[in-house]
Amino acid sequence: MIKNQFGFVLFSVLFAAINVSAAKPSQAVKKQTPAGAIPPIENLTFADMPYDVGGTALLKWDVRPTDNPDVMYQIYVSSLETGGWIKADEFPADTRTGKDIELPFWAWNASVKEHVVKVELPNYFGEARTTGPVFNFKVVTIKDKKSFDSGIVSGKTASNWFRLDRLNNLLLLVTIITVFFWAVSHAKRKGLFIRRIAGLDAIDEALGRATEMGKPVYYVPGIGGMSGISTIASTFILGEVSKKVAQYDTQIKVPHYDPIVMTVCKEVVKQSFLEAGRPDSYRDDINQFISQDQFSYAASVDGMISREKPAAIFFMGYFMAESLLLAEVGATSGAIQIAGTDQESQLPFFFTACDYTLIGEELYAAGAYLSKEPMLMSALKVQDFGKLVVMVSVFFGIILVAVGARLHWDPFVQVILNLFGAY
Amino acid sequence: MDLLTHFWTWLCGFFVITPAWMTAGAWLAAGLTIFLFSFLYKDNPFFKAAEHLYLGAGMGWLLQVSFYSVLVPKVWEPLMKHEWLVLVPSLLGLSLLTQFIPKISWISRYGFTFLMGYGAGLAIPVGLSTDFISQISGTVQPLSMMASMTPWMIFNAFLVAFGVICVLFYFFFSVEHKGHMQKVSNIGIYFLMIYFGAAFGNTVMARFSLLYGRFDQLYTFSSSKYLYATQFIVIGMVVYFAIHAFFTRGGKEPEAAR
Amino acid sequence: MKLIKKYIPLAIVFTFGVLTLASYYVPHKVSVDYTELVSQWENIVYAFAFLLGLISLFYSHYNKIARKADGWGYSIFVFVGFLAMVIPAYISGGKQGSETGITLLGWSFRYIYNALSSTMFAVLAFYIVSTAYRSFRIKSKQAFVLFVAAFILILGKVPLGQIIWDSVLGWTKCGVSDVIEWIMSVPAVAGKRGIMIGISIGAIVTSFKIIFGIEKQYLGKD
Amino acid sequence: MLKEKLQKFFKIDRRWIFLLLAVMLFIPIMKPLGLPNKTISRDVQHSFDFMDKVPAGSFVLFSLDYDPSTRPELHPQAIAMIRHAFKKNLRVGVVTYIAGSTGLIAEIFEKVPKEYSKVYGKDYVVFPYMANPVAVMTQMASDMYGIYNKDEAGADARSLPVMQGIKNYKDMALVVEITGTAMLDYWVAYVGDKYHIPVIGGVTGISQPGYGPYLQRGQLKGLLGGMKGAAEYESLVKVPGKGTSGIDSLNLGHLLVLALISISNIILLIIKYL
Repeated sequence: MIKNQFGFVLFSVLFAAINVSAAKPSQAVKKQTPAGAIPPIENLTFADMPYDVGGTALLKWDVRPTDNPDVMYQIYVSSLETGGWIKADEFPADTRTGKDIELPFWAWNASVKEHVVKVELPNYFGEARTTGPVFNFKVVTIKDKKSFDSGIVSGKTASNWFRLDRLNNLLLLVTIITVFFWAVSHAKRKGLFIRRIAGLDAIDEALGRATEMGKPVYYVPGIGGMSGISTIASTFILGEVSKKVAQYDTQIKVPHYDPIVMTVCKEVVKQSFLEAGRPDSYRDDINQFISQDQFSYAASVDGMISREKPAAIFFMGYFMAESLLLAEVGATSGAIQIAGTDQESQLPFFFTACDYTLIGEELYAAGAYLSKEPMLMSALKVQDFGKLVVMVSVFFGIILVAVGARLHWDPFVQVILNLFGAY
Repeated sequence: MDLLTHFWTWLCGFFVITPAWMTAGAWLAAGLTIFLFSFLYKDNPFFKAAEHLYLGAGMGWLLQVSFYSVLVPKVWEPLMKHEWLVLVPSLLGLSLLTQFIPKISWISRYGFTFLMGYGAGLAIPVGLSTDFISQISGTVQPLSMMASMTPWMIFNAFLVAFGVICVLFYFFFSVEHKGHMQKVSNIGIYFLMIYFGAAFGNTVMARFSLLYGRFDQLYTFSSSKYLYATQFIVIGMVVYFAIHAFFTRGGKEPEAAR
Repeated sequence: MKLIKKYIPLAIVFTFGVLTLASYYVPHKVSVDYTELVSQWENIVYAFAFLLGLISLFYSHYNKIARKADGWGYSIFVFVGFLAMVIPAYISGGKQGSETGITLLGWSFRYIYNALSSTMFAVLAFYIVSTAYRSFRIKSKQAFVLFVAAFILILGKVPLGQIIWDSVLGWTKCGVSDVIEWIMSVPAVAGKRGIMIGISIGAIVTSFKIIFGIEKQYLGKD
Repeated sequence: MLKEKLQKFFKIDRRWIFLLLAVMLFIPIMKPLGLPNKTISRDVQHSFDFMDKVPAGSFVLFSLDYDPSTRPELHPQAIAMIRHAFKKNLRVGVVTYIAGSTGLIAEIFEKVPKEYSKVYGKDYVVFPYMANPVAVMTQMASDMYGIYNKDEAGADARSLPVMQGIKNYKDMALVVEITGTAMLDYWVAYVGDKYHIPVIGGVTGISQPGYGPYLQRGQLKGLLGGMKGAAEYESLVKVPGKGTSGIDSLNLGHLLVLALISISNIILLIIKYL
């Protein structure tokens, strides 16, 4: 783990170094020109836009001392050997330098000493024929209604194989994978601590009450598909809840939105009843399919809740606007309600309408907390590691950026911002 | 055969939407709207009917959507053009249906695993970039404008960063939240409370607008043009509840509202 | 048998997971084409998955009718509602509007499906009020913070609330819109961001578990 | 004694709350109250001023692209702006790129033209629904009859008096786009910026903040946001309508919520400390 962090730091330092060396002023020779005249465009070059699918060309040329807002640049492109010029762009001469290309420092030299213009060829020649053939480009300078042509440059664009600008993302990914495998391979039966999660302690209370009152328990897994993380977490919790339900000999009902989730949950509940030693109490209609339409699902489950008046309701998984539709009816029918979702927009409603709410990540942790399964516990440790990384980087990031900005170390601030940039 | 085509044209002609259809629609829509609203008073047969109708209509609508916007243009038409590659997802999709036959239900794993693999592969980089890296940079970035910021803005930027750290600490599961730890995670809870309260308050207006829209629709249907649909149905419901209450007066009232 | 029942499915997860993951870092045309193709496939597979739900629904309600279970009469409405959408869809060829106006499908969408779904959505307005009445009671310091944030947001969103604010707190020279703006962009953002970051890490870790076949509960047993 | 009574009130049957809310929201629908509307926001005022300055007899193109789901917010905006156009004796043309809005457009023109004794074909025209908005927008830049050779009723569009002298964007004074979709972005990017025709937008309250940059750079001459925008425009045109009643409803609804949560807290205090 330490090794990895060290590696990351090493990388950042390395990149910073590259940047510093790249940021040195380039040795462009400036020629003196008489006042009023426009010096010719120098060092006009063609380049392929790096790290893209192809079809975008980059034109670069040196910034001239005469570049002010009165002077306009026009970019022309042609697919023919001679003539056939199409105007692709027009802009004031004091804009569009290397700094305006949004790429991080390790992938791009953001120089203000040259103009850099992107030309998106598919806009003029259609998608199909823009990667491969050679295109011609020229830059026209316009001042006081007079125009000056540059020389013609040509080149072809290419489809690239790696998004170097997403390197920070990839490095983070590799770090997390490494930590993940380390944690998984060191998963142990005991010794991993996990803090108390308030909502989960209430499960026993809720189930006990249901048993006393002889009323059913509802478990609503939400409207997520099986590949949703909250739904996966929900099936784990369902496993633990139904185990306890089987032990207490209470009834449980699970209304479903997604048929695939239903088939998975059937297995989960069956298995739990088996583990609790009560396979005889398992019935196939514990899991019911309701509807795959959001609000008709909500209407139907509302109807069921208000008719059967369950003693306890669990809302665990992915919820959208139906969260309050369900939770308020549940509250009115007098059930103890325990909710958990990772949809931050719905949390306020569960929080106000339910007795206990698992907020965001607590839902993921709940499966581990209840089952004490070593694999789940170690995954939880990886998540804690991730949060630690965020806390540390926010803490140091904000201090360094503040200090840097205060002291006007612009390149330094840029380096830090680039490190946390999403491209 | 001739008779059949004749019948079909007649039938289609019947289904051209005329003002009479609109009036019928108004009665239907007003009825269904009021039946669903009646649940707010209490459960009743009309609500149950509307609820079940909705189940069917919702699934019917989705079937129509998946048929005309996926299966026809993306499976049927390519097959007609002999593009056999679409057979792969079709077979994966069909494999899901083996769920109903326990003996061969394992075949459905092929479809499941495809969905799961694709979903997981998609979730990782997107999660990393939008919810992870971008959120860090969103917290750090405001301060890069330090030179042009007022003290108040600087304070805000630090407050956000402080809040994020505290909230993240609240979600930290590996340490017991005791002593100073408890304090930090408590501050995190306060930030969460502000977010919850603000998000709740922010939604109220949108929900009211929706309800206003429904009421406005009902009001439109109450005009003479629609033969007073709303009034008749509302009065009908009130009469039903009155009669129902009268006949069940002796019995126990099941509704336990609070 | 174990190969085709277990290992090949796990290989499918791994393959598609890794390829899709890699396509994020590879800008090449090959990767773009792959993403397009597979997302289209996913669409198609989901369309079939929908049939799974449809059959389940029909099966359970057909059963109710056949067994004459409690309230079986209502189950008939499920089929009525279904046909009320599907037959017009067939007649109109899946189109809601034509040049002359709405089609039969447009009609049943507007007067049945839309009436039902927007009403169900609108019911939320009632529930949001009753929830507010029940839950915004200041029983602790945390509840107080929740209350204040909600109160200001509800007050400041409408003109009348803004007038009230100005007449009571106008002397502070601080408009309610400014306060709302501050709440939404400073403390609320911190709260939301904290939740989001936590969730994203959880999602990433779970996705790894799926791709590497550690998490395979969805396969069912054996 | 008082405490017990208050306790009872605390656990009031929530159906009373529902009834109260329903009444509060329904009253303004039947009769707009015209509760004080604080200020006219800058963007609405700009929209009004711009439309107000268009010389009489000019042609204004309305693109109404919203369906019943966003009707409560956008329909009043459309009605208020069309009223204003009629009041100023402008010629009105209506296009749409959303199938669901045809019925809503018909609803507007059943009622509004009569108030200003405007005649179909002479003062306004409604064109049929078209799919593929961007292609149509581009075509209309050169010759709009290439697409809209017939009006909605199937009559030859070129021969209608209202279309005299109108061939493309150059002949129009203003485009008004009212939508709950991204269509406004299209109008700004593909028409407003490219052919230098002013664009005014009407959008839902939720998407309103996103248009700040367009307004700042003058790519949008004005913007109406949500029910509030409609109410403000109505008060400028001086014809209270659904926007006014809508904002009345929202005002009352919000005050009800505030009153309820305040009351429940006051009761809580009394029970605790008395």
